[in-house]
Amino acid sequence: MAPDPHRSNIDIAHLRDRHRLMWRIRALEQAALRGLDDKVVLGAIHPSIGQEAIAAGVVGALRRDDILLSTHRGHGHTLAKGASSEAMLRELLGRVGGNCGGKGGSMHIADFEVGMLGANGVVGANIVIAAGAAHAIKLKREDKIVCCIFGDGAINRGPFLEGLNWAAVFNLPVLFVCEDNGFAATTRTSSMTAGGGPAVRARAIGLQAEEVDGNDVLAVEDTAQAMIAAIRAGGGPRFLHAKTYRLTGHTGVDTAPYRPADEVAARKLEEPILRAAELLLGAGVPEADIAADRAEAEAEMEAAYAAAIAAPFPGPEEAFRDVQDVGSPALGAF
Amino acid sequence: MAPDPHRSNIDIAHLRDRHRLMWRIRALEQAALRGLDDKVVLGAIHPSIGQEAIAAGVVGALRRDDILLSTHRGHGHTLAKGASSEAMLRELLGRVGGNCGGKGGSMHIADFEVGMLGANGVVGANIVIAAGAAHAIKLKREDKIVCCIFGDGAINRGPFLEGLNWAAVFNLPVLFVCEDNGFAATTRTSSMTAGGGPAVRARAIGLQAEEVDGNDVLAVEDTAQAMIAAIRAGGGPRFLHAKTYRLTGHTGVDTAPYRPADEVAARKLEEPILRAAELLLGAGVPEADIAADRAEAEAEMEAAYAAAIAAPFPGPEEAFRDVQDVGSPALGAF
Amino acid sequence: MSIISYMEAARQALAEEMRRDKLVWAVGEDLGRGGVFGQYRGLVEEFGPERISDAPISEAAILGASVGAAMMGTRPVVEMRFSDFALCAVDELVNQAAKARFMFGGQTRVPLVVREPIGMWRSSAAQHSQSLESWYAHIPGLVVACPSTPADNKGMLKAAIRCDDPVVYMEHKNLWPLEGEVPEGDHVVPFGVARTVRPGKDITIVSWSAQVHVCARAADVLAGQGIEAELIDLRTLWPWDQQAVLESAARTGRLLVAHEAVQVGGFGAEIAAFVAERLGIKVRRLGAPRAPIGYAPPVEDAVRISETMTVAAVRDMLGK
Amino acid sequence: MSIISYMEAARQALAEEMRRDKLVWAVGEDLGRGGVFGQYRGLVEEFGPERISDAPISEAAILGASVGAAMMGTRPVVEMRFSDFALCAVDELVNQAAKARFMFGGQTRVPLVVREPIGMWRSSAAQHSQSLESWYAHIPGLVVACPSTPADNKGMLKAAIRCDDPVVYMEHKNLWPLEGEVPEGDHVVPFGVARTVRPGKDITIVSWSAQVHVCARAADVLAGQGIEAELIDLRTLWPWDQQAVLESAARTGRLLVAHEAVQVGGFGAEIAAFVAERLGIKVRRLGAPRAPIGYAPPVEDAVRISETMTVAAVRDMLGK
Ligand SMILES: Cc1ncc(C[n+]2csc(CCOP(=O)(O)OP(=O)(O)O)c2C)c(N)n1
Ligand SMILES: Cc1ncc(C[n+]2csc(CCOP(=O)(O)OP(=O)(O)O)c2C)c(N)n1
Ligand SMILES: [Mg+2]
Ligand SMILES: [Mg+2]
Repeated sequence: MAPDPHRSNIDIAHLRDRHRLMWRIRALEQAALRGLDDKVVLGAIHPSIGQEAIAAGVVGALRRDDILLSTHRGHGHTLAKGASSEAMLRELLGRVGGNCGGKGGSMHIADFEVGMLGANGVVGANIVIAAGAAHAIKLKREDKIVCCIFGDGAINRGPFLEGLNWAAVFNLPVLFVCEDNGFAATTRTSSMTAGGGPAVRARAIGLQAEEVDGNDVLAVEDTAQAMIAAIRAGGGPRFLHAKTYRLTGHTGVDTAPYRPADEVAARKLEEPILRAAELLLGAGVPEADIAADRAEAEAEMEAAYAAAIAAPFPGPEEAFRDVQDVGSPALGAF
Repeated sequence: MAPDPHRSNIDIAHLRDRHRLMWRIRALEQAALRGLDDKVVLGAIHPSIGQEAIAAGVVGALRRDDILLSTHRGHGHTLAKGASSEAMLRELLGRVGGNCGGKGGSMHIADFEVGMLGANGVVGANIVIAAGAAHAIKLKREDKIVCCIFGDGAINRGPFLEGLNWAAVFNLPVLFVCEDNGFAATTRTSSMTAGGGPAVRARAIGLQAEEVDGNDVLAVEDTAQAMIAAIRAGGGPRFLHAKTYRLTGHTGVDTAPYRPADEVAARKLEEPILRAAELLLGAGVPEADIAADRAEAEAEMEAAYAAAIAAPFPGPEEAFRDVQDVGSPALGAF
Repeated sequence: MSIISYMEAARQALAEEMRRDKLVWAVGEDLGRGGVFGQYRGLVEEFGPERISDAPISEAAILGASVGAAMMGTRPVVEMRFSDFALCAVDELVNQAAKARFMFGGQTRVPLVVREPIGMWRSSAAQHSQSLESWYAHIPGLVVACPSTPADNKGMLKAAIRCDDPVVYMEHKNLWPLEGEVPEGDHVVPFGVARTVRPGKDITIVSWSAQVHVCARAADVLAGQGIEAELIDLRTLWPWDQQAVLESAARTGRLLVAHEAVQVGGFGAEIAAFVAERLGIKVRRLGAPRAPIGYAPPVEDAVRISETMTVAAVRDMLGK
Repeated sequence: MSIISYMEAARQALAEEMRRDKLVWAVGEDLGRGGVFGQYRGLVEEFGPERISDAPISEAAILGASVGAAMMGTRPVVEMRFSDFALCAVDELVNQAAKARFMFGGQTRVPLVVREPIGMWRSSAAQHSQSLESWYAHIPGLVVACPSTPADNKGMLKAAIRCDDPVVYMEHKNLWPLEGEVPEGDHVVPFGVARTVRPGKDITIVSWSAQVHVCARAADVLAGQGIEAELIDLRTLWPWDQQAVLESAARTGRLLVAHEAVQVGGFGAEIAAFVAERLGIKVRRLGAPRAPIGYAPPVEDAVRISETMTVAAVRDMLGK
């Protein structure tokens, strides 16, 4: 795909930065997939390869003290929000030093230090939780905002309606982002979703909503930026529908036989890192620099992966820690 | 309110019939409220006084073998669908011969003989159940349709989204009717509902939707009739938003101090039975005939109430009947 | 000491905690008009609609949003109206609230109180009468409280609001008007400490919530028959006072657990099994048959655990 | 007899029932591509997408619509993917499916099967590993089935589909690949009849689902130590075979109930209490600690009930 002609005045340094981040996300997930082959990542992995522009763009528009909630496909969002790649890989391998001490794994990755309040193993569950996080911000009169990312499959679950209505009724500072990769597991979401889609539904619930090319990192970031500014100014919740495509299977072990190879091949040509690279090239950034971004990212994840493998597993006593204070099994109360 | 000038060609006999039905509904509920005073109706009663045109209009457009599902405020719908007033009052009094043998009461009133699949004590729960009833009709290639009535408060619950999407995705024969009386218990629904309202939400989920004056029984019936014809022809689900006003409190014991008396007084002038009566009068029906409709209805309910009071309570063995076949407590399996 | 109702006790507890801690807020349907039973009456006037917040009929959002708000440092008191409606928000409570702290490796806490009124209440039938306390006692991460008196409803609600764990707080709908003495001042009842309602040497009866009062009446009857039953009000099901129950049961040599909830899979099974495992004494449970709750009074009453049944069970265990 | 897997057994059961009865249909996410574990593979090819129906990610609608479809005379087989996600549809199952027949006074039946795969399965962590069978056993109106072998997964799924009551059908995710002999022909296993896995005279061990296999291995170990444990696979938790358990426990004089689910409030409590009430013999339960399930293998394993723990519990009960 040719560089967007309207993008004559892009900020090259910034795009370069997003390009690097997208490579870091991809390399992290490639390391995770290798972990599956190496049988060190044991639980399910949902890669976001091909969807990195949404993580990089949306999170790029957030402040560090803003709050992010994500889905089962949340590695990119988490890394973009500022989590350490090594801690993340440790978590995926269930090791000491993982963000959740190895107790959550991929589907529960979270880093409260950087405002990342968690992936979630239940589709759509974070939509209401995010509304509530924003509710607390409003009650506490803070100027943070909450960003909640979910998939196109989540818009058919009740919490989508309940959470959006909640955010609108209470005029809460939250940006909902529907990361629309066309699929819910092995099912094309279009086959199971009626009506005009995520943004139309959001508008019907009273939210201002926009659609964006989710493979265009700058477009995502610009749109998110504008929406976030409005939210931070007290304008209430906003909704961003970002279209993308999942280049891998649903999980690390899914070969995705349910979709034609040529569809995937065609979509590969539109993937966000390639597009960012073409823009950079077009703007005169040397090919070697672009390749260096990738190489650096891969080296970082290689090292993080090695460190994760070398890290010990948590001991069995962790099974009883952080269950609860009152009647905790750690206190012999079972 | 003056008779509608566009209604020069109304079918007087039919309107008379609806007028009678509306009086039967009102008289039934007045008997139920008396039952509260007399301490023979023990559970909660949610009267639909002032909302009778929706029951009479929508159900008037249904065939007897069509299916109806309702809410906690379902007496009118149930009676309109063809249930016996005496069986209903027996049910409200928890007596033998009640539609559910006295085991359900007001919030679970149902008459499967006439295709009335139940009120429901859980707001919004019947929306998905109705979609499923329609799903069965489609699977069985029958030409019945399902009608599901719910309140304006129900549109904020997840099943609203999930049930409407389901019906649209599977192109099911179901008419959803939002009976909008402006309140959810003591709360004005407008204060807790964002966006353009029920019909806008339904459209966003891909359903054709219309709004109607829910206090105009003929308008309700005409609109429902047209929608049902389209549904029966295979056109998929439709959505009807009918606006009305609850003249009583939320329950039989709620005095509704949360709304101004003049608001209620104003709305009383627009209530559906009065409006039907004015139309009839305007069309030359003698006042005595109109009064007779009321008197007959009241006499019917008086007799039914007396019969219900005279009926015995079910015995304690009913507590164990119809729980389940496998491992039934009636079989000593507890 | 002052004499107030079970409902008023909870109302005072909430008001006092809201005065003490600005981060405490309550949310649920109709709260601005006092809540469905009046247990929030007058509070919006003092605390305003942000802290005594109405909610749409969106149980999943009410509970789910409270999880988010709790993780962000506020302390929501969540009103579910009837415990039955909390079944519309089970993912939010069980998969989210109860597990967040653990699965995120201790990075967060979810200090919320979910008020779920339980029990049979004048012909409310199958969808408004359930007692599902044993469900939540089975879920790691949750605390389960079932107060039976005005004093406890004050002291335990305060403890629940101050607790850093998610608490399922089950008031019994039939107890709202019950009057009783409540200590003045900052009366807080610690979780996991049972209350001996009545001492006795012949048998230990364990109960909670409204059933405690039925058991107390049964104990009176038994006393008239020369049988001294020790009655223990468990107050909280998780944690539950294993020590008090074991000590009493070891002393009396017999244990009867009585609850309004369905007997099969009820929390009585846990207590009976626990004690039988450890003491090998006679144990017996009294719980509802495995049937939904009917509307007609005789049908409803058929699944109630009465004073007479309690007396008969005790006499039978004593071979009398 | 042929040797097939637990998964294939269920696949065959569903296919055979769908051939036998045109009103049987299955619905759930991804069924058209064989379901998330492959347990529906090939079925859409034979029965078409109307009867092997995909669904949106709408658990409340999947279950709720199935309630409506069941009341209207069809027999839905509802796939919930993981029992954990069924927590998004508890109102539909517990307030609606379980109660409709009763609260409508017997005017309807809700013949649906809810498939809820349970259990720990390779680092699936706190939201994909739960075993909540005791919850449903507590709910009047529901049948609860937990097959442990390929033969039972065929015969019990058939029984579930033919049952007029709503059945919560819990397959264990770790058992999918397990191979075993399955009788030819129309093999239907009646509900409420336990299976004696191994006879013995020294102690009765009761279990179900995947835990049966752990107990069987423990029994082997014990046999080598001269202890003959009688192992009973309960198969269904409601109804459960009280007679078989009482008979065996009366004979051996000792009862151990072992399950993967959390011990506190687990169904083991029901069985232990029930037997203790009636026989006054030694009872003991082995269930998970009251903690969510962690991701890292040592954390996950720490809450597993192992063969070693089972052996130790039995030896202890025998004073050895
Ligand atoms: C409530 C619930 N239902 C089903 C699942 C199983 N599941 C996990 S991911 C997924 C697909 C989600 O699709 P989408 O929301 O589009 O996100 P994507 O995977 O495409 O990022 C499904 C069905 C789940 N985790 N939670
Ligand atoms: C899930 C659920 N939440 C709350 C309630 C309590 N409740 C009963 S009726 C009602 C108001 C319903 O409002 P609406 O849907 O507009 O129907 P209306 O009563 O106005 O007919 C509420 C909140 C309930 N029955 N179910
Ligand atoms: Mg998707
Ligand atoms: Mg209303």
